[in-house]
Amino acid sequence: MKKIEAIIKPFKLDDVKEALNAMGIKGMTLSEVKGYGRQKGHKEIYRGAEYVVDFIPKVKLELIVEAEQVEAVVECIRQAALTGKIGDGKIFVLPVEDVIRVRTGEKGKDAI
Amino acid sequence: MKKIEAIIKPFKLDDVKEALNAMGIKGMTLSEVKGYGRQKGHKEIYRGAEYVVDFIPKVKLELIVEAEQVEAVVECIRQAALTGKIGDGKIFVLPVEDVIRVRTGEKGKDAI
Amino acid sequence: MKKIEAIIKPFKLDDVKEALNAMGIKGMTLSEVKGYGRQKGHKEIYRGAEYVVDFIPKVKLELIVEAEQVEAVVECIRQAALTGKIGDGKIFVLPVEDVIRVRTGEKGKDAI
Amino acid sequence: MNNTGDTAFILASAGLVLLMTPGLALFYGGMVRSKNVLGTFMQSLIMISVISIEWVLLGYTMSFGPDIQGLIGDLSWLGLHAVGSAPSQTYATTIPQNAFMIYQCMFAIITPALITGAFAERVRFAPFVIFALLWSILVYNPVCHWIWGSGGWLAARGVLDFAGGLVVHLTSGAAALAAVLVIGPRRGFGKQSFMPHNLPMTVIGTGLLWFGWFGFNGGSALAANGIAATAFVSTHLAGMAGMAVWSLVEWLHRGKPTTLGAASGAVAGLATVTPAAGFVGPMSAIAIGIIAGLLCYTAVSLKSRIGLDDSLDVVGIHGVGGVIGTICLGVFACKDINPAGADGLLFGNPVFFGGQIFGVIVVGAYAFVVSWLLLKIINAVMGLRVSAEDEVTGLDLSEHSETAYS
Amino acid sequence: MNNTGDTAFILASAGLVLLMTPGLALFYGGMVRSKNVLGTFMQSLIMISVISIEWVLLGYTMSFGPDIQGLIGDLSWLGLHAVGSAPSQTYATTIPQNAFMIYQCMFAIITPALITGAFAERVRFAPFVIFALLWSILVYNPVCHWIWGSGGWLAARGVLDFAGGLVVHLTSGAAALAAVLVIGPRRGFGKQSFMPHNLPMTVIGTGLLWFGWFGFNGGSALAANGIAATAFVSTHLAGMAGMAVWSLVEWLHRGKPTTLGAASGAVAGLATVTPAAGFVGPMSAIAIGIIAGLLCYTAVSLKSRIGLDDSLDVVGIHGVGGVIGTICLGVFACKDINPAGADGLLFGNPVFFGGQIFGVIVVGAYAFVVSWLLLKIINAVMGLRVSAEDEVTGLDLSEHSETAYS
Amino acid sequence: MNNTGDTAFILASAGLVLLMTPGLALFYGGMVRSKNVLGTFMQSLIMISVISIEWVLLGYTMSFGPDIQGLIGDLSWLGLHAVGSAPSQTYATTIPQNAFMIYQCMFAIITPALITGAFAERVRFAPFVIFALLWSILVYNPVCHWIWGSGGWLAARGVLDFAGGLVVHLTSGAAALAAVLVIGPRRGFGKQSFMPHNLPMTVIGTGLLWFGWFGFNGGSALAANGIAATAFVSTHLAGMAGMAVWSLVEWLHRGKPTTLGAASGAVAGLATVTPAAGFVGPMSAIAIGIIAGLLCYTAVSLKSRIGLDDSLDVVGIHGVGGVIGTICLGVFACKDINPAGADGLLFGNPVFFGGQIFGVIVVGAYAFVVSWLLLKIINAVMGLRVSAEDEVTGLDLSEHSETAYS
Ligand SMILES: Nc1ncnc2c1ncn2[C@@H]1O[C@H](COP(=O)(O)OP(=O)(O)O)[C@@H](O)[C@H]1O
Ligand SMILES: Nc1ncnc2c1ncn2[C@@H]1O[C@H](COP(=O)(O)OP(=O)(O)O)[C@@H](O)[C@H]1O
Ligand SMILES: Nc1ncnc2c1ncn2[C@@H]1O[C@H](COP(=O)(O)OP(=O)(O)O)[C@@H](O)[C@H]1O
Repeated sequence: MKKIEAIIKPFKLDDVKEALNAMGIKGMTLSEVKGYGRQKGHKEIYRGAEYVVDFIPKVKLELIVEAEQVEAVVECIRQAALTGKIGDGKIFVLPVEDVIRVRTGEKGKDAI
Repeated sequence: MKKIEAIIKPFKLDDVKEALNAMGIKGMTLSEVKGYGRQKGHKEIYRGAEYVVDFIPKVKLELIVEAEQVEAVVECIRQAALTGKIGDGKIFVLPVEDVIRVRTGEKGKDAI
Repeated sequence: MKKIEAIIKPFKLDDVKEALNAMGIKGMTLSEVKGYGRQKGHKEIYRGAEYVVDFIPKVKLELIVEAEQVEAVVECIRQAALTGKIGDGKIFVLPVEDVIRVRTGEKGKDAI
Repeated sequence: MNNTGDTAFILASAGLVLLMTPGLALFYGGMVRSKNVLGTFMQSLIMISVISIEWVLLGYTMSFGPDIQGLIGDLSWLGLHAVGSAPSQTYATTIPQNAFMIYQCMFAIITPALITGAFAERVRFAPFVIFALLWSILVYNPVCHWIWGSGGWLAARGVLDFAGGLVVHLTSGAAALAAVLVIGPRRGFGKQSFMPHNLPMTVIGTGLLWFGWFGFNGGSALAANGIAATAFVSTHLAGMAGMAVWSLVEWLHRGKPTTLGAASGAVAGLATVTPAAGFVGPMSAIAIGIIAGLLCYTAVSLKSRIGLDDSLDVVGIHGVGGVIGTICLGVFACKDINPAGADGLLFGNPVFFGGQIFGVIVVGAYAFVVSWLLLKIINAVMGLRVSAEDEVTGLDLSEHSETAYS
Repeated sequence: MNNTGDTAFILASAGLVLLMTPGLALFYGGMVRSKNVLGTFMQSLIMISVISIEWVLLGYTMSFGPDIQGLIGDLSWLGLHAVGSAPSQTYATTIPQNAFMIYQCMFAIITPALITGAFAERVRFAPFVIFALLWSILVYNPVCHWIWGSGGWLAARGVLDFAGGLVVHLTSGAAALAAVLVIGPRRGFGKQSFMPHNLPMTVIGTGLLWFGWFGFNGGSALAANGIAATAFVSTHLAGMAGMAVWSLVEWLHRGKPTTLGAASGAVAGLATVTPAAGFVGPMSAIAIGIIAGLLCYTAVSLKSRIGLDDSLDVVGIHGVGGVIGTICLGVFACKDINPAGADGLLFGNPVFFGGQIFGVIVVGAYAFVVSWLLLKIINAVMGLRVSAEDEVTGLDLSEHSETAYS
Repeated sequence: MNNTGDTAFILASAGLVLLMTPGLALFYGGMVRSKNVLGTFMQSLIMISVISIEWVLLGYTMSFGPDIQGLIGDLSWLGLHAVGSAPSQTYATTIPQNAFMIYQCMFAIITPALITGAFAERVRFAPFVIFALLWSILVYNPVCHWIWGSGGWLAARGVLDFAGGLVVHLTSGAAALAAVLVIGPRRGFGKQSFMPHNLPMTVIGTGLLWFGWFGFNGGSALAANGIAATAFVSTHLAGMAGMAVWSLVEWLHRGKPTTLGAASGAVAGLATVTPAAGFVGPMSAIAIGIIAGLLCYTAVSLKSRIGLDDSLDVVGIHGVGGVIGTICLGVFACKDINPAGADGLLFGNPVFFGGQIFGVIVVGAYAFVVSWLLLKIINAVMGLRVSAEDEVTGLDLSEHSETAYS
């Protein structure tokens, strides 16, 4: 099993969620994060002075999937999250050693 | 060392924290996340129209523990977080290569 | 490639960010988390009663870096986040199997 | 001669009506997404500047200046010429004329602000300001003169509007409908759901609106007398009835009474009783509140069906409220309550009832057509909508370079 | 004959007292957890509908209608029959009677809303509404008549209550105590700590409450005269003294003065001076505020000891405040300040002092017993508490299908 | 004899001015970081206690008591001795003297609260309270007597200040400048940016301030007459003009009009017209608002250059506003508007104009010097600033052991 972490633009969340559902991915966890990278931050004005806020709101998706699904899921997220503009985000793939479902105690694949 | 990520129901946090303390786990990091899975989302009403909000508030616990503790910690969390209802959550175990304590620079076990 | 997760004191964020920039690290993701550990929580008063809030606000930095950079980056973060007081935080190093840039589909090093 | 009690009452009322504009900003601001809350605020707040300046220079004399053919006031009071602290001979003769002038100014301010709920989260600031200014001159001032100006032609035909069912709520509601048609829905409308980002903010706004409405309707008696008390009572009773009914209907229809429903019903009841407040008895006011709750809830529910994105339900609440309130006045008005008023259908006077319906048609049609043309022209000239990207980013950053919360 | 100044003053005061109900919603709402803020709001807001309708139909005549045996008003003013804009011969004879009626209505609204703080975060909406309605009929209206109704038996025995120490604060405080006993603590009470989710919201509420209290106490003079000014001054001074003392005591006791402490002390001072406001001089008002700060802080601190979950301290602040305020009036009242009042213990009149204590006992006992029975019955019939699961989910979602912030 | 209309008006105005203090707390609180919002609130709220007690015991008689050499009031009204509900022979002769006393109390409360914006996010609570108390006694009371006390020497020299340009805004602005110099900037000033944590909160505060300002300026007529109406109108027009101009200038200068800019401009306009409100006509009021928007925007922009951390721009808005407002009064004052006033430069009276400038210099210098000395002494004795660590933690936790949001 692998853990996929995807950092995407917030307004793309619904599309990504739908795309994942379409391919049968029914579980994920997400959190609001701030991103820093190539994408330039936005200007803010405060009483006639200008400031640049360079941490940009992003959404982080975390999903555990079976090894063989990784390719497909990554591509699915990429397609759905794509705008082609700087700041579209990144997808990371990490190894997972075990997964346990709290409710049943099931482990591994069955727990996903 | 391993990283344990547990996604649990928010109101179970106190129980889990106490259970972990009881077994001598003194360090952890948590964050508010939103979960999506088997558990059905809740209905919201907005000016006479109904919407289903399918991202459910969850709490994510992250703890680094020594390899030999993993079993025990996972079970401890599972017991404390258990309600038996859908949505109780998941526990993931990930490999960790190194841990550093900022304050002292200690590495590995000593840094936990 | 490795994933570095650093849990630091919020007011140190700017210093850490600058230090990382200085060494050419241009990408990172951060989130607000709550920490629990050796550092004692703060006292709060509510209508003449006292409570101890033992989850302390922290900032979690996540960066993907190339294997050879890990040492340097970890040290850089440690220096910048250091106050010498309890609660300075921890740095974790995790293995990463792959990284994909959403915008271009680039993989591995090029995607960072 | 100025009467101290009346003067105190109208100045206090003017303050209350001014407070309704920030109140409205909060009421609306709580319902939008957090990326648009400041942009939504600004569309209401800036009316205080834009319309006040228009009012003192031009609007007051257009609305209340010496009558021309029943259509409009002449320009003899341009820039408040001759409008001082001596009482007017025509209006509110027991208080300083400048008190009357500023009290009326507050009505002119909030009316275009009401419209903004219809096109929330997607309109550029600059063209909106221009629209509001022209709309106030071309729609608000004339209609105000027709009904409240001495010699106004609708007033002459016996049309009554105590505190603004036609002048304020129907004009803004009709403009809102035009705006929805011209501007179109928000990106993702129908697909996504746009949930309120801060309902407590909306509740604070509702509280301030209700409080202010006592000045809006009570003050419209233009003196601290029995009529003011009657209007105050009607206002409260219709508001509470609207809140009760909307909550109840939603409870039956959807299984739960909601906070936003209670707030919406209250505003529906308060808006609907506005034209009738000083002309009807307490039981009639309750009836009006009940009707308001029922019909506005229905209107708002239907809206989603026909796929119009009247984002914060200006048509469904203020438009519908203005119409049914004015017609209800034609039914429930009673001379025993206010001799200066009229008897309605219930008291055997179909003529007055007909006149009210006539008023609704004339004002509704006029406001809709002029608003529609104005919006079309401005849209053609400078474009009303923000870019797709800016709409995604939100008005706060794209139009005002600010973030509400950090 | 209606006096314009008095009419303006009472209408403004009625508006201010209405504003206190959303103010209270904010004061309470800020102290609960974010999952219960809307449910907490709704329990206050819906009172505006439920009690207003009850008041105009039944409550006003029960409270102020022609007296029967000193116990209750008869039904001759049912549905506001004969209550118009002419002044009453009995009450507030210089203003329209409907102004007096609506002013009193606002008191009837906020009183049951005060109770809700005691059982915050755990009660179902439907049974609460039924309780509030019956409570208003069986507790508020009679007590109101006994003390403020012409011919009321407690008034006849010389018991004084300027603006509601007994009628508003003690009745709600006693009901709150009954509710705490009948309903029991929140899940996890004692184990978890329930910290306020939004103290700025509580501060906004405090500001609106203080502002509204000027109408609550000042307006109770029922005319814009010297007594109104005296009541206004007492109100402000007791509020500021309560705030000072609570902050100070907390500072000494816990090491820091808190914002919530300042707000709580202010409300304690304002509530406590309510029965005395128009009958005492400024230095007495300060003394009352100091006593309020000391005793309410003590009461609230003790509460936690005896393990009662009076969640937002209604007993400790309004109950205790109502009791000590009424008794303090028995001490500090002075005919030089208000000839229509009485002389208190300090001015050599133990009889009046005794009467005040008698009033406290009678009203406290009556309100507690009837409230307790009502709650027991309603609990048996339909269950007052939400399910364990709903309590965990929070009232906003479980009772109203809404989320406050998103 | 008490006039009911005037009494109603002044009591309502007193309530409005009290409301400005929580309004200010919100206005300031929204601009600080979330870890300091409660600390910022407390610095304003506690003034209600500290200054009210000072005022009734000492301040009122120092300010308005029988004059000594034009410099100060004697102590014959100590502890409100002989200040009852009978009208004063000297001040506001148509209302109860205690109404006048409490109305003036509200001014004394908000003035030191205004200063707190200058040293937001870094000052300890205890030394601040001591500073505010002494400042009120040594700065506010004397200056108040010089200008508003009968026999005050500046008044005798013909200096006019309708509602507090000198007494309120310049004294607090000058004190703010002293505080910035003595206390120094926040940690990280210049390096970090300190963005407002909650702009909607600031907007709510602005709405309440505007609303309250009608009582602040309108009520300063001390009767519900034509002058009150004139002051009310001037207040509104200057506020709206200030808002318009600030927004516009920011739009041109920075590319966007901001919500905070609109709010700041409104407050600038309202503060600047304060000394002139009852003495000038509507077009002059608009001119004053425009000047206010331009100069305050400039002042605030320059500030950042010279690296002074006047955190929430008290100097730039209230200080500058008080100065230019008082001078503008010297230009625009007109006896046709208010016979009790004067003619300004525009109406051919350079003497009066000179007198106003003299007033500005005297009051500005006096307030600055005394404030500077007071701060230096208190700082030496007990230290004004929180520790570096506490500043990082934030005032809410370090000074009040509370968290605003959870
Ligand atoms: N090295 C990194 N480690 C962790 N997160 C990163 C890294 N680089 C970028 N990110 C995340 O990806 C987001 C998008 O990256 P950015 O460089 O702005 O655009 P793009 O991915 O299109 O090149 C950033 O906002 C940040 O959240
Ligand atoms: N494949 C997954 N990857 C990441 N998180 C998941 C995954 N499946 C479930 N989760 C998380 O676990 C939570 C509970 O899962 P759910 O399927 O709702 O109930 P249960 O775990 O009892 O079957 C979800 O809300 C989500 O946060
Ligand atoms: N075993 C752990 N797993 C995950 N996070 C931890 C662990 N121990 C500590 N932390 C995080 O590191 C932060 C600092 O740790 P703490 O023990 O308080 O101080 P120090 O790191 O200086 O010993 C904690 O607040 C928590 O967020």
